[in-house]
Amino acid sequence: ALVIGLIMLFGNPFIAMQGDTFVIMGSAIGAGLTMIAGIGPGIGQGYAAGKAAEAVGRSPRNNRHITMVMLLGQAVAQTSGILALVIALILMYGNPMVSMEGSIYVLTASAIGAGLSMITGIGPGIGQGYAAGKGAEAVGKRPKHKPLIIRTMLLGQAVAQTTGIYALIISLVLMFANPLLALV
Amino acid sequence: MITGKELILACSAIGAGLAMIAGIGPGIGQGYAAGKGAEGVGRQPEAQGDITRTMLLGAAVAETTGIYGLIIALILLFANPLIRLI
Amino acid sequence: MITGKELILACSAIGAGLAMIAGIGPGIGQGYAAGKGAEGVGRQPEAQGDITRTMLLGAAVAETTGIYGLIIALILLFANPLIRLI
Amino acid sequence: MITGKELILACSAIGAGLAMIAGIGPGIGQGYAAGKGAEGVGRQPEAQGDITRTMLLGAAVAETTGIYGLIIALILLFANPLIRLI
Amino acid sequence: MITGKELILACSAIGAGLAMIAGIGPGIGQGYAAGKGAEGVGRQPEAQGDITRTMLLGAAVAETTGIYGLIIALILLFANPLIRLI
Amino acid sequence: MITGKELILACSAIGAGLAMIAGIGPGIGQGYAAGKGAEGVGRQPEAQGDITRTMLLGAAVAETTGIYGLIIALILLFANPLIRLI
Amino acid sequence: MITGKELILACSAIGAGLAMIAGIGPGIGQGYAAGKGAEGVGRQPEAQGDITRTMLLGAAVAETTGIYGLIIALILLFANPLIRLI
Amino acid sequence: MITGKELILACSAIGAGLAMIAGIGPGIGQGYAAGKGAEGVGRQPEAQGDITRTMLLGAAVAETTGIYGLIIALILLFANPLIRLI
Amino acid sequence: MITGKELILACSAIGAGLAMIAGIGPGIGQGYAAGKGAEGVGRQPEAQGDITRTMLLGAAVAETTGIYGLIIALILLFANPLIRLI
Amino acid sequence: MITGKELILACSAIGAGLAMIAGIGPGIGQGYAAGKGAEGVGRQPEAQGDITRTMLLGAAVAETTGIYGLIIALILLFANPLIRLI
Ligand code: NA
Ligand code: NA
Ligand code: NA
Ligand code: NA
Ligand code: NA
Ligand code: NA
Ligand code: NA
Ligand code: NA
Ligand code: NA
Ligand code: NA
Repeated sequence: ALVIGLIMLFGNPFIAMQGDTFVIMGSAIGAGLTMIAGIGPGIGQGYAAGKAAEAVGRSPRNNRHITMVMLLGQAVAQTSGILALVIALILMYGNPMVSMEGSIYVLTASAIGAGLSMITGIGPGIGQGYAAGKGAEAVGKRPKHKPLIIRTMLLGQAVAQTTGIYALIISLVLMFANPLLALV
Repeated sequence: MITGKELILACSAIGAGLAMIAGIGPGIGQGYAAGKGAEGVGRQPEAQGDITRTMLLGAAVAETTGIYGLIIALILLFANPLIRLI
Repeated sequence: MITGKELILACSAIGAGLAMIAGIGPGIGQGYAAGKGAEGVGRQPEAQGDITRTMLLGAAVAETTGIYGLIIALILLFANPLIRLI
Repeated sequence: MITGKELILACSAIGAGLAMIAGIGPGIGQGYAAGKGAEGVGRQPEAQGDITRTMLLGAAVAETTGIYGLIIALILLFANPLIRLI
Repeated sequence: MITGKELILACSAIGAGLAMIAGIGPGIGQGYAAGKGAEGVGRQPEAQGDITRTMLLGAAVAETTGIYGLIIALILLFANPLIRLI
Repeated sequence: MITGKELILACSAIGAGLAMIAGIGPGIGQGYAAGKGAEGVGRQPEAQGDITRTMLLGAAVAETTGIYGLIIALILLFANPLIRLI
Repeated sequence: MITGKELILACSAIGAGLAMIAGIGPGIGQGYAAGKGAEGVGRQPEAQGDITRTMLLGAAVAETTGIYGLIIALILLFANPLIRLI
Repeated sequence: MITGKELILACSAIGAGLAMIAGIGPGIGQGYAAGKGAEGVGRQPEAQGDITRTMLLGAAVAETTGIYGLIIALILLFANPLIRLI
Repeated sequence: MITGKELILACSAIGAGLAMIAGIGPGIGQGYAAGKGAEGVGRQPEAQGDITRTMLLGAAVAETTGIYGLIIALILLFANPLIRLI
Repeated sequence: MITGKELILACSAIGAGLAMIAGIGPGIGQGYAAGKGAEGVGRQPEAQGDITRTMLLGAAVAETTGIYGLIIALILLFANPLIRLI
């Protein structure tokens, strides 16, 4: 149905225009799609906030340590949201595809694909936020092990980041080094 | 005849709607924080100030991606940079 | 014949529907807060005021992205800026 | 031949369906509150009134985004402002 | 040839299907309440009446957005207001 | 040539598929209830009857939105009211 | 040239795929029940029979919406009622 | 020129992909069971046999809807009944 | 001009992408098992062997639907049975 | 005019984007493992080595479906087998 829609849209004789227009259309949808990644950091950082609030209630004297770990973990969890925002801004303000030579259809679909790919950011956002919450909780319970807890949290968060990076790479390839264009 | 500019604006309306879906995240996350905050205040009423402050600070951080989505939607609607590219 | 303006308005209807999906988040999150609030009130009835206040404060924060989605939908439906750009 | 007005109305049907998806949120959240309420009542039967009241208050707050979705759907179906803009 | 009326009806079928997706929410939420209810009854068999009542009251509240979705779907299928606007 | 009636029937097939997605909810929710029921029966074997009854009662409530989705799908497939409106 | 019948059959293939997505629910829910069952059996090996029975009873209930989805998909593929309506 | 048969086959490819999405469910659910199994074995190593058996029995039940999705996908790809209906 | 074969191949590319989405499930589930495994090993280091074995056994079971999705995608890309049916 | 080859390549770009969405799973799951690891290390610092090793082993297993998605996307982009079939 999606493909039929694309054909009807792009192949419609009543719509006559130059090629760039299609690419820009795809970019508008792609920019919207990337932002969906924001679900992840939102859930994850909220979890961290809840766990930190709980931990502060249990050991108010560790307030500073807990808050510091929460913010550090949340900052890591933010990355996929920031990456999504950057891709959206590139699609809108620094679109490399508009002036590119090549099939407008491939370029248009690549703009949408670049947006779809970034949705992956939901995962690292939720997962890293969970780690941030557990880190804040653990530091509240045993502040003297703070360095160890933070190291484990950051190590685990780094592992959780990878699929988000994969998605970013695919998105950047689609926008800046599209191998499909050479195949037409 | 539909012009290209009009087609871009039509897709911008869909893109703006998609961007708002990001709001699911902060909604869930901040609600979790609210629940944990309420639980904590019930258990340690004397720490209410600290709990609420931590909850709100964490929730503020959790809001950002929802704001990003809103900004992208507003740009698509009110300051659409794409139609300048035609 | 479909004009470009009409296509923009048609896509605005879809964009408005998509924007409302953000409401999933506050619904889940505030429900979680409600559950934790009810649990807390059962355990510490004497802290009911503090618990309810914290729950409602946190729920208000969790509502915002749902409101953002509503605002974008209302703009698309009632004050569509896109059709002024044609 | 399909007119622009008819296209807008067709997309409004889809937009109305999309807007209802927001209802996932309150459904999950309020069900969580129901579960926590039932748990609490089992543990502290003497606090049943307080628990139920807090549960219902929180559930009412959690309902709002579902209502927003319903309102946008009803507007699209019964008071469509878009077709007045053609 | 496809007329506009037929396009609206076709999109109404899709809109009705989309509206039903809201049912995910009450399904998850009420199932959670069922689990908590069963757990509570096992722990405090003497409070079975109170637990079941609270569970069912909360589940009734959680059902609403699923009903909203059903109503919008039924309107689209049996009392479609859009085709009267052509 | 595709007629409007045929387009409505084609979209009804998609709408029926979409409506079934509601089944995710009861599946998750009732599975949660099943897990809590099994846990409870292990802990309080003497309350097995009460636990199972509450679990099944709650699961029956959680089934409804899945049934709504099934009914809408069956209507779209076997008693399609839309094609009578052409 | 594509006939209407062929379009209906094509959309039925997509509808059948969509209907299967309901299977996410029982998969998650029954897996939860499996985990709780394994946990319970580890804690109360003497109640293994009761735990397994309750787990399987609950899992059977949780399967239904997945079966509904399967049935709708099979109807769309093997006993398509829509093409008889053309 | 695209024939109807080719359109059905094209949509069958998409339908097969959609049907596989059901696999999200068993993946999450069985992973939960795996986690609970590992936890239980750590706590009661002497009950390892019973725990593993219950985990695998429950996981087998949770697999079914993933298999349903696979079967529908394989039917669409290798024994497509729709093209016989043209 | 687009031929039917080309349309099938284009839709196969989308179908292959959709089938991979199943991988969300094993990713979440196995990660849960990893977390429970790490927790268990910290608590009962002497049971590390049993815990790891149970975790990996359960994770292998949870992998299957992700593999199904991969297989369907590979079939669509490298051994497409649909284009032989034209 | 769009050529068939262009359509295949265009849909491959979308398919590559869809395949990456699988990465949501490992991201959530490994993050859960990271959290449990941090928790465990805080509780039993002396078991740090064992906890971290188990966490990383489990996380490696959880990564696979994300890698599958990446491989399919890379094949669609850099070694597209579909265009050789035209
Ligand atoms: Na990773
Ligand atoms: Na944030
Ligand atoms: Na908010
Ligand atoms: Na609300
Ligand atoms: Na409700
Ligand atoms: Na229900
Ligand atoms: Na069921
Ligand atoms: Na099953
Ligand atoms: Na499996
Ligand atoms: Na894996």
